[in-house]
Amino acid sequence: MAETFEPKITAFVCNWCTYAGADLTGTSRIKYQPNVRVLRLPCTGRIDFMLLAKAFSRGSDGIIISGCHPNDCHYTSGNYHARRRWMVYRDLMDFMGIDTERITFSWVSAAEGAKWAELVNEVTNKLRAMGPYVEYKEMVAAGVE
Amino acid sequence: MSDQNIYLPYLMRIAKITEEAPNVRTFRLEFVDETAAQSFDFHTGQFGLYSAFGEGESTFCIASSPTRKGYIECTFREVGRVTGALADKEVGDIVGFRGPYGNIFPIEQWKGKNLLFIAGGIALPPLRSVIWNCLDLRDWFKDITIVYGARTVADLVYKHELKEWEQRDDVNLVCTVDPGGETPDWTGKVGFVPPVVEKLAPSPDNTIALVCGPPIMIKLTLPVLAKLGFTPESIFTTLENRMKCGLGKCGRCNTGKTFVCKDGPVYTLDQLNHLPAEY
Amino acid sequence: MAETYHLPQASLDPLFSVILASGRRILAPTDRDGRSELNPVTSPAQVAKDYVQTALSAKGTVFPKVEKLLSYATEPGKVELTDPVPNALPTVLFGIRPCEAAGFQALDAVFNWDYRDKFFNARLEQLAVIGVSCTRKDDACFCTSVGGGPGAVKGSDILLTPMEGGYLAEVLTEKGQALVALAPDLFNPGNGVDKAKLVVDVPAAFDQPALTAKLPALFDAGLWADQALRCVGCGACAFVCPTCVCFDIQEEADPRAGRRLRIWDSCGYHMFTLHASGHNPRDTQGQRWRQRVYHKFSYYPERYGMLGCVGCGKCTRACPVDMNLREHLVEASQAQVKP
Amino acid sequence: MELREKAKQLLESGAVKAVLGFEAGTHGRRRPLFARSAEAAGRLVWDQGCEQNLASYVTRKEVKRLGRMAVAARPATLRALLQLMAERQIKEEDVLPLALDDAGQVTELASAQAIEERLALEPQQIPAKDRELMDRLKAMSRQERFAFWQGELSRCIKCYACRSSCPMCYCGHCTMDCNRPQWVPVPSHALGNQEYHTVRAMHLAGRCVQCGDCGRACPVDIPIHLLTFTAEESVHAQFGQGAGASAKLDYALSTFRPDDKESFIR
Repeated sequence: MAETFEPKITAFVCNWCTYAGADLTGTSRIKYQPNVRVLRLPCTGRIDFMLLAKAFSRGSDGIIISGCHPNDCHYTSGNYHARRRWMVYRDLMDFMGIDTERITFSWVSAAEGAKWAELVNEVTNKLRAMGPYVEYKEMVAAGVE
Repeated sequence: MSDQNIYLPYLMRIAKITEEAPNVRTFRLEFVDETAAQSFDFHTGQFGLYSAFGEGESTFCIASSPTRKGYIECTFREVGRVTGALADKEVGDIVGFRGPYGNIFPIEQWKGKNLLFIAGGIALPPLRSVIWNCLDLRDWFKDITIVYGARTVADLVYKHELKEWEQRDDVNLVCTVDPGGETPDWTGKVGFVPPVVEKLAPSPDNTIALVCGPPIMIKLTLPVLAKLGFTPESIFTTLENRMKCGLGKCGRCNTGKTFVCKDGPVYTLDQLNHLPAEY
Repeated sequence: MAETYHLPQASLDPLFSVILASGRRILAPTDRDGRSELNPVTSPAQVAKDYVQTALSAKGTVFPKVEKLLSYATEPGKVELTDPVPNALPTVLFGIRPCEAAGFQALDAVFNWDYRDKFFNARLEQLAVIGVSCTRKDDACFCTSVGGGPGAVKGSDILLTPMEGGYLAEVLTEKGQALVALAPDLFNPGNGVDKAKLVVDVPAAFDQPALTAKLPALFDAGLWADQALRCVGCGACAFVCPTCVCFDIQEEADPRAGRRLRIWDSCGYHMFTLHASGHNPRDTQGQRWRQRVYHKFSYYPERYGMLGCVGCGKCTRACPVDMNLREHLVEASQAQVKP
Repeated sequence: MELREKAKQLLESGAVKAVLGFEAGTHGRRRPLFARSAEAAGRLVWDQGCEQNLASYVTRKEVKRLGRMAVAARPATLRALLQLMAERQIKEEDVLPLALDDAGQVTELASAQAIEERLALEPQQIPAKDRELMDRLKAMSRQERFAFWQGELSRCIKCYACRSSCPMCYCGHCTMDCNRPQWVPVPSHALGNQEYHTVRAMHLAGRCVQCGDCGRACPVDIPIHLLTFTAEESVHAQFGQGAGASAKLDYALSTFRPDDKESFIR
């Protein structure tokens, strides 16, 4: 039997909406694919772009970033600030040739347990089709004599 | 002939951890490898690079005396990446050690002399190695005087040993804390180290002075010793410039034509007077 | 041991072929997008035609910018160390300039005084240098002021000096002889040419022994801080320098495994000497610039009996603010020592 | 008035302690000159070769010690000075920018407002050569772009000439120097270089005055300025503000508008 590739996905989620939403997915007994490792942070505003770089360099094939919908931030405006940062970050990453298709941004509220499951499934299927992020892994190993 | 990898550390097991002062710990380290333990030897004044695997290496003196076999000790304050990681270690954990490196205190040449130790704060550890070395060879020397100061009573390191030295009648220990650093039950002196030394007025005759402390303490103590009549050749100190290799190669500790890691860390004041003040 | 031959231009192609066939790689200056840099080549046609110097020095062949010193695996209560074998490829460096070739001896002095550095030695052992004398120079060059010259042989195993129809080839070491032995027929008997007439003239800019003698007295002179005012404190000069050897050791690890890497470092950085206490022995850029000059021109001679500078001028060319080493040394040479 | 004459006047009157401009250097290059006497002011030159953004010096401690300083300024230098004022790194009265026109005539710009007005006359443009390369890169496939940057960055030796030359890289303790934790690898291996240049470009987004000095400083000619240019253009295109436009500019990434438009968040 040929081994199918299973992507490793790191999800950075905010404590107040998406983490609670993902919790609801579980308590609602909605099943979704097990490829995602969830890291909880206080707010999307805290998700520094360096965390994403670290996730890729430690072997993630894809990344999910998710937090409260606009206007719903527990800290009023953390997600608005985050949104600006991601708008610039994506442009820069694209210019540097980083595969932004592997980075998914979304708003998942504490009530959207089903959306979380749907999001993870969709991202997992997409990354499974894309295959491992070989370029990045090769880069991580390069340049040491 | 193939060369050895000079950057490979010994593996050491932490045998004992002593909390000395806020954020200051002493590790007792034993060699994991028995043959290394047998062949290892050092002299007082030498130092090593201690590694916390995962974070890197940091330079401290060997704070124990070479007369105490089977282990080495180091005392460090938690200030950065490596010392922070070391501080998280527990008894039984493995750390790395490279050394011994550097020159030594020439205690054999001091036979028959009086010794005056002057230390401030976290700078007692390098002198502690010499002190125990000399106390274990007590009949080599005449009077032994130790002046030790810290900012506060809590910041004094080796509190148990200070007590031991205080109780010995062959050691004259003078402890002092900076004004405001005393506790209600403090029986030692209150005041900065330089004036305490000045008041104590140790005789320079046939005496070797060993000074180690923060730069400001050294800077203010040296004139006091000069006034008391100590010659630059009779005053010793130990430097600790930033180092990465300890082997005279990485270039960080370069001060004038010397490498602190090779030509130091022990210098006489006379030698320092001929070096640029880049330490 | 020098033996002199004539190497016809047409012999270069077969010489490259036999060197490659012997399992050695050839690194030579290439000209890509107007940048002169060392790259692996397979034929003389790929070698840059018209260069004074490459931007980076060849020191990376023996002292790479990132090099593994050790690795380890950890689990609770246990550490397993691995001593890496340096990946030292048999290499011929073709076409570097005599100044740069001389630089290897300055590196050797540091890496092998007292403790011997196995990583450096393994790489140096595998390296043979075919230098090419200079027929061009620029404003940054000052090899003749520091004991070298456009046709100096020190550090090369074979030195080629361009001449009519090919090269004057001086075979200087056993490594050089081993290369000749790969294809002795390519080398014709020498014909007594005057090398001095073939190379460019680089007049001496200052009296180095006099400068070295004077530096201790100039230590507290204001000129170092004045010169360094425009220095931005980057490490470009040190990193392109063929003799700058200062390094850092960095650790990279995850919870289960890690490695220690040796990387280039520079005395020009503020962090280079910064103590954990916050005290910095060389706190200003002037002090750090002075350290760079003194290390090369005062401490090196005292310690190793040689200069830590070969006069290649790479630092000057690399400097974003034109800190011209030669000019600054001339200024120091002319400075009055205060009694 | 011409630069030398103006500098002499300012120094002799005591209005400034130093005039920061350019002098002739090696190989026809121009290099910074800190003219502290009327005599030294005689060495000042001004021409197309005077490209460096001298604003990078005004935050350096050794330079600050010289006292109030006049700075010979190109438009990018003026933008950098305004941005430094906006970021509260210098005060209006710390420096006296001397704007020079093509004919070498000096205008003193004694206030932030004067700088802003002068800049309004100078349209900000990315040099044609850089624009051409940026367009060429954008036309490539993503994989080609990745290969391009990996090839370029493989030459990086992390000498930090880019950081040291940048007028906006004034941080006393740069992220790159922080090691608890060590986020960015220090070695200049492929990952270390990739992350360093990502961090630098991101930290300059909304702050880069597009002088291009980082790229000019690079000893191995990596067009590193295109990264900060791109981040800056992204800010400008999406949030409508450019670094160095005013001494009262809010940092684009520490503010927001509820209606910021994006198309990628689900």
